Amino acid sequence: MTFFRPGFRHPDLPPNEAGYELRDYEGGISTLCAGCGHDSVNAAIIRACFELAIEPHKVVKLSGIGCSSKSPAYFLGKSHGFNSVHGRMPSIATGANMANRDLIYLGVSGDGDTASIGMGQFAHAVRRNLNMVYIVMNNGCYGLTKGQYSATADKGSIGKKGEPNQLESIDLCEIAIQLGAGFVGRSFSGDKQQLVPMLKAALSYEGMSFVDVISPCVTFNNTPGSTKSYHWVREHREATNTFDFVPFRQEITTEYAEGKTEAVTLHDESVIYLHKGDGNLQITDRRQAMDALEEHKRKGLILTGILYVDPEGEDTHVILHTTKRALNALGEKDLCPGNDALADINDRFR
Amino acid sequence: MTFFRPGFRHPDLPPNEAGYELRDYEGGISTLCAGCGHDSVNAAIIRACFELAIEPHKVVKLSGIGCSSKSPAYFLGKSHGFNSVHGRMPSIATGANMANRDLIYLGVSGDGDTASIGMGQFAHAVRRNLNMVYIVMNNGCYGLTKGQYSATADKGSIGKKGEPNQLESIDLCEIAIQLGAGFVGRSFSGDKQQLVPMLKAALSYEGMSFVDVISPCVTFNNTPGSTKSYHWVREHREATNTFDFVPFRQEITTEYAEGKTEAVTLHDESVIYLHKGDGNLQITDRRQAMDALEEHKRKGLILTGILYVDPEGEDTHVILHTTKRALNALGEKDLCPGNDALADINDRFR
Amino acid sequence: MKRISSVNDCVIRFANVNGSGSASANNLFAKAVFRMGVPVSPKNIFPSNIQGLPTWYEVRVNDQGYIGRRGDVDMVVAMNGQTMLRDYMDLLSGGYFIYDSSRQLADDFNREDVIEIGLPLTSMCNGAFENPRMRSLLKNIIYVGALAFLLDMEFSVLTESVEKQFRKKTKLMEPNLKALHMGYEYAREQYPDVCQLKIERRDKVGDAIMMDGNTATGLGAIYGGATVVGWYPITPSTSVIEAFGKYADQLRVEKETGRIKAAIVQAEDELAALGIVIGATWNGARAFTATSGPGVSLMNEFLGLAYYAEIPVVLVDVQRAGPSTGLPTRTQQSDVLSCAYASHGDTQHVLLFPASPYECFEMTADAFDLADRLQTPVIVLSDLDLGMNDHLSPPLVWDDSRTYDRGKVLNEEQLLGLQERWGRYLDVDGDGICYRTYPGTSDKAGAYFTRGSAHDEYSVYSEDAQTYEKNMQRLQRKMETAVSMLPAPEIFCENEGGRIGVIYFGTSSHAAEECLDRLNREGIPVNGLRVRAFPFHQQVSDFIDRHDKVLVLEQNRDGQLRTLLINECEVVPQKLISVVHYDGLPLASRTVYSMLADALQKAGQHVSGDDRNQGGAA
Amino acid sequence: MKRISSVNDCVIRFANVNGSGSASANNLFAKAVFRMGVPVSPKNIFPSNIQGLPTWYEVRVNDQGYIGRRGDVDMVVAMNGQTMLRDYMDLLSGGYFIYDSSRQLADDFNREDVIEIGLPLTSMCNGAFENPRMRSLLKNIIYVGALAFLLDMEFSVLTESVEKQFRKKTKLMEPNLKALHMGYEYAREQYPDVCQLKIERRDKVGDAIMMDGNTATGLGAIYGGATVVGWYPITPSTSVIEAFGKYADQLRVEKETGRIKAAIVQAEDELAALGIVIGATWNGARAFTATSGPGVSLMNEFLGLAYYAEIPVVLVDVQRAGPSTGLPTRTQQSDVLSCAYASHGDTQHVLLFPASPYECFEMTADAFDLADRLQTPVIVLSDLDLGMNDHLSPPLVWDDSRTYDRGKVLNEEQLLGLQERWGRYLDVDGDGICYRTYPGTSDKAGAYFTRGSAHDEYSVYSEDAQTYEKNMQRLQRKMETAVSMLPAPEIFCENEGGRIGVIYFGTSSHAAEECLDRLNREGIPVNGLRVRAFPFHQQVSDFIDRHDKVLVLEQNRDGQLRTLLINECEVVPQKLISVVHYDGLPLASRTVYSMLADALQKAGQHVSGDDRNQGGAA
Ligand SMILES: Cc1ncc(C[n+]2csc(CCOP(=O)(O)OP(=O)(O)O)c2C)c(N)n1
Ligand SMILES: Cc1ncc(C[n+]2csc(CCOP(=O)(O)OP(=O)(O)O)c2C)c(N)n1
Ligand code: SF4
Ligand code: SF4
Ligand SMILES: [Mg+2]
Ligand SMILES: [Mg+2]
Repeated sequence: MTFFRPGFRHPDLPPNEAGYELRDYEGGISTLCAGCGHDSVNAAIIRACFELAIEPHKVVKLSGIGCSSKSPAYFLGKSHGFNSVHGRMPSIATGANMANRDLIYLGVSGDGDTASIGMGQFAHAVRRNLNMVYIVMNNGCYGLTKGQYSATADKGSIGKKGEPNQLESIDLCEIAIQLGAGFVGRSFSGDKQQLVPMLKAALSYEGMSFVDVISPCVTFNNTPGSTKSYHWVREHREATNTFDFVPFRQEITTEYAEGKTEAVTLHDESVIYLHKGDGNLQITDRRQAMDALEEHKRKGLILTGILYVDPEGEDTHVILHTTKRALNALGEKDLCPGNDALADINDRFR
Repeated sequence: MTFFRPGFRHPDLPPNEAGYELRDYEGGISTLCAGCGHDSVNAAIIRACFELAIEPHKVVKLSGIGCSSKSPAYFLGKSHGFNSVHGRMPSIATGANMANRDLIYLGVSGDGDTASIGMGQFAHAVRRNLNMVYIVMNNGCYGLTKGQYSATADKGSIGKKGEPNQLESIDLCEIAIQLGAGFVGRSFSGDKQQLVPMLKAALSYEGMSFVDVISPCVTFNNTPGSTKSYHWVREHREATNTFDFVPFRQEITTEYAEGKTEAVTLHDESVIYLHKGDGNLQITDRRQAMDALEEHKRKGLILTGILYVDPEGEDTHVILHTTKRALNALGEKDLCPGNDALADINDRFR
Repeated sequence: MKRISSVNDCVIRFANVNGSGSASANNLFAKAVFRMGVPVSPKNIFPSNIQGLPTWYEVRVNDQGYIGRRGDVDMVVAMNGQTMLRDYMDLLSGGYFIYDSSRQLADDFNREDVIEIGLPLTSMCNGAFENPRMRSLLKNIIYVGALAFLLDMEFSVLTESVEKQFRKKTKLMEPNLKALHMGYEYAREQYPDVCQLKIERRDKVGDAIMMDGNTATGLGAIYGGATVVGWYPITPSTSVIEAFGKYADQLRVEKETGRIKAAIVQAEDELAALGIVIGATWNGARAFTATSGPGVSLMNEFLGLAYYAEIPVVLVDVQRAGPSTGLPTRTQQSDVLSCAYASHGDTQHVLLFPASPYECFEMTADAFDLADRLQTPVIVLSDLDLGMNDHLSPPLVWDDSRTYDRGKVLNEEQLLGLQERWGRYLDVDGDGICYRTYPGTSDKAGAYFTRGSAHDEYSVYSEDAQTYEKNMQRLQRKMETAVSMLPAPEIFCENEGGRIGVIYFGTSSHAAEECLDRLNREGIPVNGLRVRAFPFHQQVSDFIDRHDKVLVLEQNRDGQLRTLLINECEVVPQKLISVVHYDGLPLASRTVYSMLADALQKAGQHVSGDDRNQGGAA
Repeated sequence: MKRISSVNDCVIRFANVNGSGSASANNLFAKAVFRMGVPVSPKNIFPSNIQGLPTWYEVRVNDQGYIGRRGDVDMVVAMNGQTMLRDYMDLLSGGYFIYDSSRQLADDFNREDVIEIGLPLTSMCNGAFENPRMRSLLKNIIYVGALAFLLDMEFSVLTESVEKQFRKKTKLMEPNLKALHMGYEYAREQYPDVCQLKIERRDKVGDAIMMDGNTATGLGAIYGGATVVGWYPITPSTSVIEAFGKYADQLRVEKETGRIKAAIVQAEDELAALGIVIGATWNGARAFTATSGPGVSLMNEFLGLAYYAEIPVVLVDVQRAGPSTGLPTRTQQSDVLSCAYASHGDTQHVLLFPASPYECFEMTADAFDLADRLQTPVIVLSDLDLGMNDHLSPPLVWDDSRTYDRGKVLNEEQLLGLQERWGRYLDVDGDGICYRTYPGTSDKAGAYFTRGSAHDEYSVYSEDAQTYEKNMQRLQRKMETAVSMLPAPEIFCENEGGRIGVIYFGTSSHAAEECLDRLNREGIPVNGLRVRAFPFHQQVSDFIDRHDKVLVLEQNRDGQLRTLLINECEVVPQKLISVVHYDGLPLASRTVYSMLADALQKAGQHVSGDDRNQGGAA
């Protein structure tokens, strides 16, 4: 149990633009193991929501089952949350989003929850480009059921039981890019510098924002032979880019040198400024993104950063051509055609 | 109902090396619509098995639910078959294969059966590189339930009901390559010249051989606006390569010019000879394969041919380190440790 | 030979090949009978494939309004070579055999007691029409024309029907009219005075409509205010969603933008379909899904979640013959048990049993109120026969003063006005139903964390034994509350001193009630009750109590409704006699009569009537 | 103050924080009691998380061999600050409260009727050991040492246990021994003659073993010849597969190659897990899966397929508290109904109810024969209490002359020798069970096409109504055949003239039988029957018939076994009185006694005994 909340808590931080304090974004006391990566991700979520000045009750938290899926209980205590069943968060999120397009949907899942039992739902929520943030807290194992390898465990990685994993791993970012997610990023629970702005960008994107956060399981998969341990990830990650995220309301204060920085403007006029390193990955190009992921994997490296953004992507509501009003706000007047219309219909069946 | 069997039936074809005639590989009379692409694929399967001189009862046919999944009833009447439930063929195939590694497992599925309800099972059978041939008869729609778009329907493609499909399509070959299938190919039901040798190579490969066959649904999705119609596919396909498949028992008779032909030797010593065109795709390279698929898609073309082969791939049994003997052939002697061993175990619990 | 002779009382079976366009021609015929004011009931008995296999369409014409299947055939229109001999053999003695005489009948067609009526359909078509596809379609129209003559129908009703149908496709109207005439003329010339079956205009259908149950269900969802649909195609439920979609496109369009006030999501499978519904209703929309048996099996886990986390769900199960894939295009009532107790652990679900399109509409619309009020899944148990066949039904009605009852939902103002701390699972009213809030309601109050794991009254995770138990008891209480909200059973007939009752539901009702009429007419006092919902109303127990024996008629092997009755009404099992029929065909009154007679005999009630249908009396 | 005083009859509860290594120390204690020849029964009551939440370990010591939970506590070892006060309050009057006196007790620990025994564990550990992780682990060992003194146990049994445990990790042995001694010495110095609970050597366990049910189940699968496993992790079933895997690594290794004669596939979910089993058994291997409630819900569709296509399945359901995610680490018997009738359509499944590790082993091994013989799913219904807690059990035995009964399978020779055409679903023996073949058998005969859709006797697709119905009737016949193959119920006691009976199954048996003993001792003649399988044996009906009233004791809310009994044995519901307990904790004899007493009173049987447990008599 982590009574201690990792990182950056500033007791005298001023309230954000919406008038909320940091603690308005906090949740219940975590019952995860002390040092669990998931708690750091939770802290980053709290921070990102605070900094974006999202009204806390305008967020809907959703999850499946697993240690990671418990997380939503530990952040945003003023938001409604739904801890559903194993692997089925995406469909719940789809329904919720269809019902009310005006809220922000934040799904948290685990690698077991998403890459195994939830593979189908994950793939199809991505394919529909559902407007949500989908975070996988990826520890390469099933924490809550005591450490079995998950489908994202790398081949040869060695967990607590000592037997190396024999199966190929699934790269959820690659799959997400391939299946049409509008925004795809990868980060590390131990890197709040990267994670917080990435989550802010993800929260601002309209469509499926998929974020795979490597989040070590200290109890079952933080061993020297594990490629999802703190140590390993720290040593083997490489950022595709560094970036600044500027929410639309905010004034742009930094000057960016021509040519060295690329701006990607999202639907809501927020901007991601990418500072190009030697990677030179064009993040609006699916093929480059997938190729870069494969390339790094071959070198034994973990590519992190924002991997792909489609600033033009259409979300499910656009695809389905649904009304812009929240469906759950419509009443009889809007929904019920009345008895006269029914009489007409009856006539057609005579 | 197709009483007529498409293509190449030679009444006086001599028996194959194993002594079987072509009709030993045939099945029941098809109840699919006249002209359905699936029937051509069935004919190609019959032909491939005949030409490879596989003993028909050494093949196990498996399927899910759909018009495509009915197909196994129409070929290989001397083989055991299992028409299971919707989307679950891969797990049945996994169990069957685990029970007896000595038979050949030939799974037939549809695009609905695989890319929607079966997505999870498909992904994981592929990831385990299960030793089987997995054929998707891909018509971009749900034939048996009367033509709804499936997840492989291309965005903008127009089926019988006239409304264009709004969602991005899933490219099963790309997913298969990404998830670790050892052999991946794409073909067209209307092209037996390509399909028959591709199936022969797939049948000879040890590991997951995934073959996506575009197989038009004449009743619901053969419209002018459909990208899975006979007409469209004929006009828009491009072969990555042409190839010869030489089963291991067969003498090599052709001389191949140095540099222009590449040989890929499979586990059983069969060889695929690839004749390079301008594509120059290295079929043992995942990245090239995925990139070529994306490239063609962008151009509005359908890339066909053998897309990827990993001649080294390890199948599930190798990964699990199971005995080389068929598990279903083991009896008490092999399986039951006897009462003395049990007495020892009891002792450990005192 | 005695020819079958009747007025407005016959069964005509059409034997065709599927994919040949026959169903719409046959429906044209049935519709014409209906338009002549005569009760009629068509049953489409089709195969699980798309093209080329045998399919039958059975039309019962019955003046007295008995619209169940009858079970035997007076006339067959035998258009399918594969089944022709069997169709011939199945005819009642004195019946009429209509066939395509372009080819001669084989020698085994040698019954003496059958009237053979040959129509050279192929030759006629080939002579009259060019387009090969049209030729095969119009063959069907020709025989409809011939029937009109043979049965002495008002020909104008048919021509008007065709005109109506092709109003917008005038190119097709002309050949269809021509084909109708050809058939009529040919029969008039060749077969005057041959057929003694007649259909005469009556005024027996009143303002009834002829609609399939699935259309009515889809409309019920429109009127009930459903906005989110998660679904996955499966016969025989697909047309529920198609109907919803069609009417949403007509009636739910936002004028200014052309956008739709509904989101219909074709899910990747049934698990996701129900997940979408749960997510949507939890978030304050009305949502539903429709499926059939295999889908229900896949939805088990989510149904348990919805029960335990108390989330409204409307699920339409259009039953087909199980188990497993079973007979996908045949009807059954065999998901009763699996729906009532779906999912592991202690669960129970509300079931509604519509018996007509009218009730499909009404119960579906009501299901949304019920689900919202009870905060639990409500399953509408329809079936293939009801869902996919046209039924004579009272017209659909909507009370325009009706408002949606969203149950116990608190808004921000109400939350802030509360005297006590709000608890999502706090039973303040003692009826087992608690107050919920929608996401986004307020940043000051009302947020809670929904879960399928155990929770206390404030929806906080809890492993406390008493907390768990108390919550489970409340859920039980909620089901008791449910009873009072559910539609009461319908007593069909109750004789003073009748010792024996019959209980039935859904599509078993037509045959049951026809047989009850007959039994009572024959002086055998048998009473009937139609169950309309589960958990059962007190009246159901009372009915059972009042009788010495009760026959339970249903369309499944294991007597599933009977199991529910025994278990939930605490009835002595021996008192309930199972009368089951489960071969996948719509229940036929002829069969039911003989099954009931047998059962009555066993129950000690002498039955004299013979088990054959006589002149439409049964 | 009266101190509780007893010999070999007490309940000691350990209250810890999970993830702190306490369970193995507590188990060391329980094992030591067992090794002193005294019956003992530990219950681990743990939370659904990995680290940091309250966990309890309750050890009942009972000379008379009553190994169910008792339900109240004589001594508590209170190591968890979060629950300490509650643990203190829950003690019986005259009980003993052991705590870490490194910190002082707060003021509210003010009971006059409790003996407080402080052990300065933290200080002692800090003084004696360096390594911080070791310190916290060894705290647990110190209190075990202290208990040894307080309870007057043979200290050598403990030291030997530690030596045995750390045989291969000698580095750890020494500090553990040291800690044991420290505890023992401290108690001897500070608390001589304080505790009047004693544990003395006896010879009451014979050759029994102490094993958890899941290990026994895993071994049953090894001995039963399972070679293919499809599974997905879920508490509390995971350890079944872990046990199978562990013993496969030991006992199923191919000497020459080091390869394993088994394939254990961790599936992507429960649907796939069962699919793997079905594929494997269809292909002639023995295969099984283990899961818990949520898994069973997900397996519904496949269970229907296996029933209808007649494919052997062995499914172990280690039940936990439902519905939905429920209480994942608490026990219940609430999947009875959902397993018995799993899936849509008319289905029924064979259930086995083990009540001890011995039976877990035996019934699992037998399940493979049964599934092969019946060609249908066989579900072993264990539960968390049985599966994950150590139980005193007769040693496992295997008859080396036993061969696997693979049921009706034809090989090539047999096929070719047949006089008549072979049909996969042809009931030649009249018992509803047909002959099957494995894939690859022959190129001349025996191939067939398996399907979940309707089929004729030759496994050809058929939509014929009679064919369908006949097949469904045969499946019903098969279930009747099953009864004779299933384990008969066990009569626990039967008094001449006893009017009242109690029926129970699985882990309800311990408490039930303890209470039956007590009632009978008190002169109240109550009879007991333990059900071991479904569909029920005739003896079950007979037992019910013989009694005026029968109480059905089970661990679920809705009386699910009772439902099955009423429905399948056609019993008058009023005759069966539901006695249910479902709070997730293992059934306690104290609770059961008072529930039974209440029920007996209602059933018209006067009970004089008070409902509190007295000196271990109950
Ligand atoms: C249907 C179902 N199957 C299995 C389980 C058991 N289960 C709980 S959590 C979990 C895996 C969690 O792994 P992951 O999603 O990676 O989360 P982590 O605990 O590693 O954060 C499993 C298998 C379940 N609750 N429900
Ligand atoms: C669980 C379940 N859901 C739905 C169905 C209905 N169903 C039958 S076939 C099919 C789709 C088939 O599409 P596809 O796999 O593409 O095969 P095709 O008919 O196009 O060859 C569906 C949804 C079913 N049989 N089972
Ligand atoms: S078990 Fe692993 S994933 Fe779960 S809380 Fe502990 S460290 Fe985190
Ligand atoms: S409906 Fe389409 S897929 Fe099915 S058999 Fe006909 S043509 Fe083939
Ligand atoms: Mg994980
Ligand atoms: Mg398809």
